[in-house]
Amino acid sequence: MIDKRVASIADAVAGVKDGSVVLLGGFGVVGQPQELLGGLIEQGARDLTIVSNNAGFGSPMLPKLFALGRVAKLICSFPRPTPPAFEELFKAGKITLELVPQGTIAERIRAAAVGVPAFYTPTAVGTRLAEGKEIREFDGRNYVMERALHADVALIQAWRADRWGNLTYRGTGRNFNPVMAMAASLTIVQTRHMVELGELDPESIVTPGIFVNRVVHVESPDPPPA
Amino acid sequence: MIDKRVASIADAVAGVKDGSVVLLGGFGVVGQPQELLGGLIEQGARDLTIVSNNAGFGSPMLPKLFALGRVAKLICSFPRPTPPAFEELFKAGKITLELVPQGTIAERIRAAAVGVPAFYTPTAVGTRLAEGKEIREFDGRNYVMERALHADVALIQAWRADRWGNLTYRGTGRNFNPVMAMAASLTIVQTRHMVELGELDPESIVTPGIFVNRVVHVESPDPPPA
Amino acid sequence: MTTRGIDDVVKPWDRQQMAARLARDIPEGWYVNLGLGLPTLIPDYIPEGREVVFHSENGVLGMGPVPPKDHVDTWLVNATKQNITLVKGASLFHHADSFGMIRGGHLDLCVLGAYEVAENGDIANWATSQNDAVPAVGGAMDLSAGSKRLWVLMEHTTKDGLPRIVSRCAYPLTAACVVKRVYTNLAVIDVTERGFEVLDMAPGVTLESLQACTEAKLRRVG
Amino acid sequence: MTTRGIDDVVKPWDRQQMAARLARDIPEGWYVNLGLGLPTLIPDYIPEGREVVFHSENGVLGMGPVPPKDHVDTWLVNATKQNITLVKGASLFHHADSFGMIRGGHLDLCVLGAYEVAENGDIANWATSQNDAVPAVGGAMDLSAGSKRLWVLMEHTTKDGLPRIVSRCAYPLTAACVVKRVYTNLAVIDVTERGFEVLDMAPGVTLESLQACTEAKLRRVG
Repeated sequence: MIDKRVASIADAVAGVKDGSVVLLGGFGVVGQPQELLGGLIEQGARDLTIVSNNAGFGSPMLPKLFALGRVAKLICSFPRPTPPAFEELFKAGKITLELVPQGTIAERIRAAAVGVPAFYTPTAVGTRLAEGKEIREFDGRNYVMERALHADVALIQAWRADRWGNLTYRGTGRNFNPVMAMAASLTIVQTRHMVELGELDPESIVTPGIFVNRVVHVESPDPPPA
Repeated sequence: MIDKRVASIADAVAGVKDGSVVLLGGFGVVGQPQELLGGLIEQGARDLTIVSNNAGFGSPMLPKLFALGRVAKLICSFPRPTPPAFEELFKAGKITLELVPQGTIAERIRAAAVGVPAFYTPTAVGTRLAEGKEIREFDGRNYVMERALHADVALIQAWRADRWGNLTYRGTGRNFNPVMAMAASLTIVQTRHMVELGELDPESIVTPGIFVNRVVHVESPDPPPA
Repeated sequence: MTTRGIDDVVKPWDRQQMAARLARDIPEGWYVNLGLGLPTLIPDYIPEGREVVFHSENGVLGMGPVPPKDHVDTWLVNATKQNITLVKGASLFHHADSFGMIRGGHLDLCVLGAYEVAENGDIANWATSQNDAVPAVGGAMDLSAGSKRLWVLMEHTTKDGLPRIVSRCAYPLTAACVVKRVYTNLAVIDVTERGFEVLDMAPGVTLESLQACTEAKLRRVG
Repeated sequence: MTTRGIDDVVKPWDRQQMAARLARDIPEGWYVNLGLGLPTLIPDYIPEGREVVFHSENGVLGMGPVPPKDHVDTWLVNATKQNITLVKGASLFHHADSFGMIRGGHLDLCVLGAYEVAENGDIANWATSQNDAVPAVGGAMDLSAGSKRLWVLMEHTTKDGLPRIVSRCAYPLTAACVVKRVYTNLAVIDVTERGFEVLDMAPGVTLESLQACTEAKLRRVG
């Protein structure tokens, strides 16, 4: 029997190695898997590269991970408002920030997921975020070449999941989660609801279980009002 | 009021120009919009480039379009079994066949839809389908550069639609339809069921209406048993 | 009628009037993304019954108004991370699909704030220097490069009265040659191959007074 | 025991036995795509209770058996365009997502038929000459290039007895250096950096007799 369910947060994040590239789902705190982040803090892996749209403002857990000095690099589109924990490390030169346009992050992650090593995009052409990158003209317009962004681990917040790892999301909690879920060697999911195999409508599954390695059931609270 | 519904097949396919590149949904006949194809036959546009996974074997309409001499080129992955109408034109040199691996067709169409002019893929490297194309090495492996495949028109078979053009599909009738629906200047949909705005679950809409220009309600029959 | 100084009898549009002026020009059926700040006021001024579909880059088409405080679904936020509602016909999708929509030119309009707009359509709206403490770009570059048309909604000058409509941007660019129109508290200005063309001005504003607080050359049309 | 000629006492595996021999080696939990022809027999030989998830490139994970004739949903077909069923846990998706799965290396296994397999792992399975009347490739190149492992299931020789396991493919390639293992009616053969290594042989087949109908060099291991 295929059973990707694990009993605890500790089991879910077991084995994350030092130096891992970690994709962190969520847009702000909506869809950000707090309990898995808490598990990662406990678990102890260091020298991490975190890929997250934001730097953790309003997040109970991400600033803690920064404050503990566990993150070497953040790949991010919008690290504002900036949590003090990140800002201090950044100003002290103790953390690297790779600033990437939001759509380019999403597409680089998807590219990794679908076996595309590189693609061209019009985003950032003529700006300092394209400096040093290959520019190429197609049909009279310039484009930047961007590379696939592969990861070791993805931390995902789902709404419903079954034992095969099929997932659905809720509202804008979807955001980066389905894209990131496809792109990591080890995709770890916390789900608000665990359902029986066959309960999810095949037409409405957003992330097919093939992309998922571990699922843990966490009755996490709703995001706070914003 | 946004209302993309049109009253007839003729209205749906009105204005398709000679020389158009036409994306045709469907895998075999499942999800292939027969009535729109019939409308295109009536409508009269010539010198068409058809992008379709198959060459119309078992299809009531696609071979007719070939037989009428209306198609200059077929972009296709698997033109077998080959309908006689296509085979005769092909052997007589009266139609061009661009053979493209199935996943590469899908990804080239998606690239056009999402503003990516070109991407690299491992598919077809070292084969004759990569001959004459740019090969480039990333991290020790060779990849072919493929270009976005833009289109003037997409003909789509949906299961449910609303007046904004939001769509769902049925079973494997989904196939190329959602990808093609995103990539054409004029996306024309035939739907089995027309529903009120708000009836489709926002979480389960597969094609958001932004990609759709016209929707016609056709109570087409189910695909034949295969 | 004599020409007067801009501080004299001019009645600049206020923030609400700026949003309303722009909203007037959005036709039914457009798919529209609104940036942070001023642009978020626009939906309030779309006339009742005119269907305009608002996109939020975090995966929503058909964004509706802010919910009443006792009916908030906190799983629904917009790009500014405010709670939102969905209108009938709304759809939800993931970030790669959402930015595919943006980059692929499917949005009829994006309205962004800016620090500067140049006469060739360059926009600078994400960084005020080459060495911001913690820089942030979000989706601004994708939206600028990808939308069918980009309109900028901003104050005509800085708080210190320095021009923001310029011959060449001094701040780091968000995208080159993309702005089609600028709505300010003083005027509506098209970006054309011939340079800036003034379409409309707030009450009391003259071309001369407008030019006086604009670094780039302006022309009046129509 | 003496070495005998291959036509002598050999009992080649029949088509069902070939499929069963391969099915034995698919562990629980693998995601598997099966090509046209022989590979479609495999699901019948997955032991009861062993969960293997079958992928169909037209947008299905969790493909089940052919339905009884009076319970056919004609909107469900596999890559061969046969009507199928869905198992519990199945999911449906579009072609770009489906081939993303394939190209991105998410399938544990793809099993294809072939005309030829070469000792460097090259596979030729889509065209028998450089000028087929109407050539067709389908998803074979994507599946060959993208899957974590590619196994080939085919007759050991052509109907005329010509070898198909060769030092270098004569037919046009589907993909280079990708085949990991070949299952034939005579043997199970790994493709390794040291060349072809024979893992198993049908009853009565000897390495010598196998080599006699194989163009490439074989080694016995284990």
